[in-house]
Amino acid sequence: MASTTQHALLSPAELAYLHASLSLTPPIRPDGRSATQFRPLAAETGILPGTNGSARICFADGTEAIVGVKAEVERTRRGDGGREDDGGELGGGGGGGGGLGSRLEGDFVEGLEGDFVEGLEGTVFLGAMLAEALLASGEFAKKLWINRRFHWKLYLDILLISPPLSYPLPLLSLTTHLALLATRLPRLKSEGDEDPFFDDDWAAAPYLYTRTKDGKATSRPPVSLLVMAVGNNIIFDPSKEELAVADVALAVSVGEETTKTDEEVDESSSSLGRNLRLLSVRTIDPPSRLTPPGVPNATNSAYGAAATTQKQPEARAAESEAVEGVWKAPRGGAKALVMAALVQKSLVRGGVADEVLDALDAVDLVA
Amino acid sequence: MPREAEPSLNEKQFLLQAIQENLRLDGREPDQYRPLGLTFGDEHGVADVTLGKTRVLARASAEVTVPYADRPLDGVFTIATELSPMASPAFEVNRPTETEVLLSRLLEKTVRRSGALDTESLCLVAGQKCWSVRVDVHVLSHDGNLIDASCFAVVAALRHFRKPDTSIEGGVLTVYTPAEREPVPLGWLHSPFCVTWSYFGDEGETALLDATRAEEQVRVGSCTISLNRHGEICQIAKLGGTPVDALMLLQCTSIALAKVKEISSLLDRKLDEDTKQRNKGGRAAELTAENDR
Amino acid sequence: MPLDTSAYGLALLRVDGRRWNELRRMHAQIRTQAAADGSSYLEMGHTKVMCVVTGPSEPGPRRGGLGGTASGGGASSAQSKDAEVAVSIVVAGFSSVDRKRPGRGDKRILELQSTISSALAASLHTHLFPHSTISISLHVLSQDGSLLAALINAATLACVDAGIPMTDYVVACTAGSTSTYAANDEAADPLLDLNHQEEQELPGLTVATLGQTDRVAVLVCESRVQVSRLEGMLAVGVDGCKQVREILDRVVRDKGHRMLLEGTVERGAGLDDMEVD
Amino acid sequence: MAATAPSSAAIAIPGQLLGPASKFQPGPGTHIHESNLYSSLLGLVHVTQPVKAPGPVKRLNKITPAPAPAELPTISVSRSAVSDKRETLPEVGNTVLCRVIRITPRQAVVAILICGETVLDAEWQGLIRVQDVRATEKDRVKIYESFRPGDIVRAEVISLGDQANYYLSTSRNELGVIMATSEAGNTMFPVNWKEYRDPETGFSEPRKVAKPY
Amino acid sequence: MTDRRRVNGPVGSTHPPVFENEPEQELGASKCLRTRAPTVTRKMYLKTGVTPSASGSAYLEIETSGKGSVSGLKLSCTVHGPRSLPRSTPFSPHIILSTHVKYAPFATKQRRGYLRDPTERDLGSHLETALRGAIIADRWPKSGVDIIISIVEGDQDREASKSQGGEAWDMMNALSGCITVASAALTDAGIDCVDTVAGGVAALVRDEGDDTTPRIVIDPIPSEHEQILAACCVAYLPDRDEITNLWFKGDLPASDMELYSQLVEKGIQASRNSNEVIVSSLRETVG
Repeated sequence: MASTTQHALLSPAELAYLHASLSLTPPIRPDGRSATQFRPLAAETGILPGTNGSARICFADGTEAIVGVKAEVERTRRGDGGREDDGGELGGGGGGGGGLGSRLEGDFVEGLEGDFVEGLEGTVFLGAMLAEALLASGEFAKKLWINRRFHWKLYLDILLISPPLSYPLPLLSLTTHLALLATRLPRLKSEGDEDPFFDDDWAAAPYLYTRTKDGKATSRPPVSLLVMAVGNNIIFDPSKEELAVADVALAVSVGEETTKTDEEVDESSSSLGRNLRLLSVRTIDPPSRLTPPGVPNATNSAYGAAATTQKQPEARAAESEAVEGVWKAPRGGAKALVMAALVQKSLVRGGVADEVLDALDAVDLVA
Repeated sequence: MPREAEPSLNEKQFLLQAIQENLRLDGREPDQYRPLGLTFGDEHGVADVTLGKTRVLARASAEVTVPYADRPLDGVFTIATELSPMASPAFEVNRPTETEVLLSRLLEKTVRRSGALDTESLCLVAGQKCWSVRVDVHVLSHDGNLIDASCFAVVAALRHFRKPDTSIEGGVLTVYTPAEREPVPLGWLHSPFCVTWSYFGDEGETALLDATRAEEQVRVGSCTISLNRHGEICQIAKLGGTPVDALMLLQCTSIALAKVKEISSLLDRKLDEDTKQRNKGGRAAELTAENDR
Repeated sequence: MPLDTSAYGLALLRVDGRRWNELRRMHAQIRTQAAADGSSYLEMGHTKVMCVVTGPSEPGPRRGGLGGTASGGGASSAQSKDAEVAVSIVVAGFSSVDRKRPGRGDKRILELQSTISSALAASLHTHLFPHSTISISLHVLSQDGSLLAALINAATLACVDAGIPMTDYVVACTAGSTSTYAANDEAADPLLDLNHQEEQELPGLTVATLGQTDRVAVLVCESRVQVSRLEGMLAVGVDGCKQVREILDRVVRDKGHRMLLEGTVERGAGLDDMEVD
Repeated sequence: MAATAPSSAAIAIPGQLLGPASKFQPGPGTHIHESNLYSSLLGLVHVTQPVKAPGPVKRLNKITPAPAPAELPTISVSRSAVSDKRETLPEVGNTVLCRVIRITPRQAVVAILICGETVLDAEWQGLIRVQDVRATEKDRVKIYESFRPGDIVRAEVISLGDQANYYLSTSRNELGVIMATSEAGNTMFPVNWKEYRDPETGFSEPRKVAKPY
Repeated sequence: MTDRRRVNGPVGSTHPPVFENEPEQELGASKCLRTRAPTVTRKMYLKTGVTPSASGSAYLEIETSGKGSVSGLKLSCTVHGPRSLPRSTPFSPHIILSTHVKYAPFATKQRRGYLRDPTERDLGSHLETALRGAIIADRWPKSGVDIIISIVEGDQDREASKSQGGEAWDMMNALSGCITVASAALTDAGIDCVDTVAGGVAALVRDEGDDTTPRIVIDPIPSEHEQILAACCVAYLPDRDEITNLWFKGDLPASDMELYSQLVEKGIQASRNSNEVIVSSLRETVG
């Protein structure tokens, strides 16, 4: 599991302190951010001319990822039951609606504790999460359609360059987003269902996500946000330490409503904020469940409490009620209302999702 | 993971001191090989090479398969190396050690990529049928310089090997048994051999040929040069280690060329002897058979 | 696609318009990543690699899978009196023209890892860090020939950035010869810094030297070539390494100078300073 | 669902409310959530009344902790009715029976076979370090004079130990080797606190002998 | 990576047979429409203790709906442990949960390989999240428990073509079943849980025909509906009223959060239904 591979090494006392300070209103985060603030990031696109699209994002805490997109033409399998008019397939998942050819390089062995299989499990989870959001609306697959016999097959290779200092989902999602925005496919010159051939002129290649004349994207790929709840607070983009005391953590994928015409873009984005769509929600197993519990003074023999000798073989470490200020790993899940609040908060107009998309808009798109 | 036993500090010191004084434990000259022995098996394509206490067995075999889709006109040629715990406790089955990876890469580069075997001659029906030649290298005993011994064994095995004769008539491929038609040798272009230098001293100023296991454990670097007797370099691999002066490397190369010529003629001689022996045996057997009748 | 060597004979210009002894554009950066102990980014022409160094640190749990680390040093690190140099190389699927599915346990990659580990271990002062590991993680973003050379240079830069003491830079470049092994013409010119196309068509080798010296740490030749051609190629390669060292040194000094100006480090304090003066 | 005072033989399933934490003490198979006791296992509910005033009926040979401030009945859920399979883990304070697997000068490695009354399904590994073999003259203890591979040892768990081993101790009279085989292969009998004797050959071998009950 | 330990079938993909529709089914009837009320789940059968050699086990079968060509879900789950961890694992104060979900090679229309594919791994990690919230991990220090689920038969309409990406939605049903069956098996193994967790699925569907307003149904079968707009799978602890795993997928406008809340609410309802089955099945075993 992704979360178990990156324990934050914190003592029960540190966990209790962190939990308490994050539960305050307003929460006090270790890095001084506000609850809804993202980490500052540096981003660039089009760094690799050898790819169809590429992007690199570097968060201020030093985590860094590079995404490269490669497209290949593939023959559409016929007789698959009416796939012809359904358009392109993303990646080569066998059969159904198109699996994703997205591969996550879970390199950085030193960051992924435990054996390799564990690391793999985590990357599968992350990869599936990113793919799910992309494919949620059928729009994306349609973009890859060439003609009735051929479609584009898109490979997204995600390279996590830095050790995973924090849960890598937001980083990977944002980088993927930018890389896809910068992706261009060669212009089709052939017509109809003949074998496709393409324009050699790269400058003429249209973007996968179409743009207006002034270079603004009219539609955009989704982004996945990481949200967590501590006490009564909802905190965005938690760091690894913050995640270690989370009561519940969700990955929320948000897409933007496709805007139809150029005029509409300006109007809607300026006045009303974006028309967001909820594409997927996944629960992230909070690593807090695997943290070591603290021992209250009352039962700590080092502080004068008599150690209880237990004769019964089955008497487990005595069940005790929560003591204020003593860390106890959370059990059970989260209330449905809390979950709903997390999703609601990520989607609210002019909220975090808007801010993130605005910030990404500001990135100069070069391909 | 089992480890190879390290030489003790005293042993190390002794060995290095001796090398510095231009002495080797077995009394060889710096550029002298240990006695190189080669015997062929009863079957064609089995070569058993001994180099001092190092012993390597290589066996070539061939079968008909489908060629790779991207190379329809070429046959398949693979070299499989296996370092079993028999050779050294540091080797484990199914887990390639660094030594094994480097050895198999070197053999690959020396024999396969240099085009020693004419893979096009292995093609039977373009895109459909071809010979797959495979050499299995088994290290039976490891006392240093595996690379040179293995390479020699591979080349010897391949040159000794005979594959069944075939013919194509009207699109029908026939593979003849040895009784029907005499098996034929492989299409062979040139014979590359590896020569491995080991370097000693802080600046790698002492170079020795054919290091024993003990010498290998205390060396600071090595360089394997693959050449054929026509003076063509097939591959050079000095994969890290203490830097060595460029001029010295050039010197090493020219000595290596001389060594390769020696090894090459040794192989030719051995092959000749073997052929004669077989012919004699073959004739004699036929004669006795006739006499019986 | 046979390379048009006749064109070279006429104008003495190579396919990409360079002279025989010209390096491609080389661009490098150090300290590219805040989170790492040392990091670098290096471009040699269109070959682009990134390197992140972690350590020297306590050795992590051994990974079960093969090919993760290559133990370093000509001398075996079993006694762990020296730091282990663990190198891992990730070749991005999008790095070459046709997308390749990156396979783990590829022997070529394992060989590269082992080579880089062993080359650096000889230059780094690993005896200062017993029982520890220096992990070097290399990412290949784009390939256009001279991959091993680029990887070695990037790893050296990142180690400098990480402040690991070393004897000198380990610098590498490739050298080739203008005609194939079959043509036995003595007039063949040596070439410096091969790109992908030249690497495919012409004999060539990768040389890594220790700084400005003539001492060769790595010499890898993977193509058939006349033995007489070796000397010329080696000479050009060693000379190229000297040029590369100049470039890398410039990068380090510039960065150090900038850090001094920005006040990130104080003059006379810290390892970076030594390289600045 | 459940009443505040569940009848003794009621079936509990995980998550079932058993009663308020103010009225009961949590026993095995229960957990506390928001000041209430809930079951955490499938099984039968047992309510054990506290032992009334464990006064000076018998002389205490050991300092025991003061009982919980207000003696409450203990509520527990036992799985014995559901299946015979009972997974238990060795715990600090448990007496266990184990077999010595191998010895080194510093420690004896044992496999824990029985924990309390339960035969364990899974194999847990324990370690008796040289300083935990006996209570006195710890520095004179030699492992090979205390244990041999194959011996059956009664020991007490003193720590959950490291990743692989539980730490065990035999530093009480009633702990130590309870069954031993001689070098000749015969079962031996204890003769004193540090010797076992082979009935056939008559040779004695040194052991850390457990005092028979 | 090829599997070298087994004798594999011929290389290359095999295609499942696609039969032509029978003439009378050609129109309309080829789609089997949902006959259950939107709030009714399919019947299920659950039994614990089916594998004697395991510490705990359970078997779950979900009724096939209507037509014979739609196979129901059949799952079997075994729990092994708590048992000691391999020596290389670092000290853990908790029980270490590992979940494996594997489709039998013949479980789905497309034959599955022996090695776990990404879908199965993904299911495994969802399941792990769902169960990790339910168990009391600190009761079993230094130990591990393996939960192995094999999906003996997947929930798939043999006749439906690969239209509408049914497989992606099938995963939700499979996950819900996995959670339910694993919960029962865990309880059977005697591993402390805060509650019996159970899975439930609800979907926002658009049906064929005149009625075009989407409606929410629980326990959906993808082939019974024209289009699934969104679906969510919930792992729910009924006594604590808490969710341990929530997986939502689809396309909903952000302005309509009400719809999302309803969907989750219905998912919880479905999960309550499954939970009742667990509870009654468990009670039977004690009696």
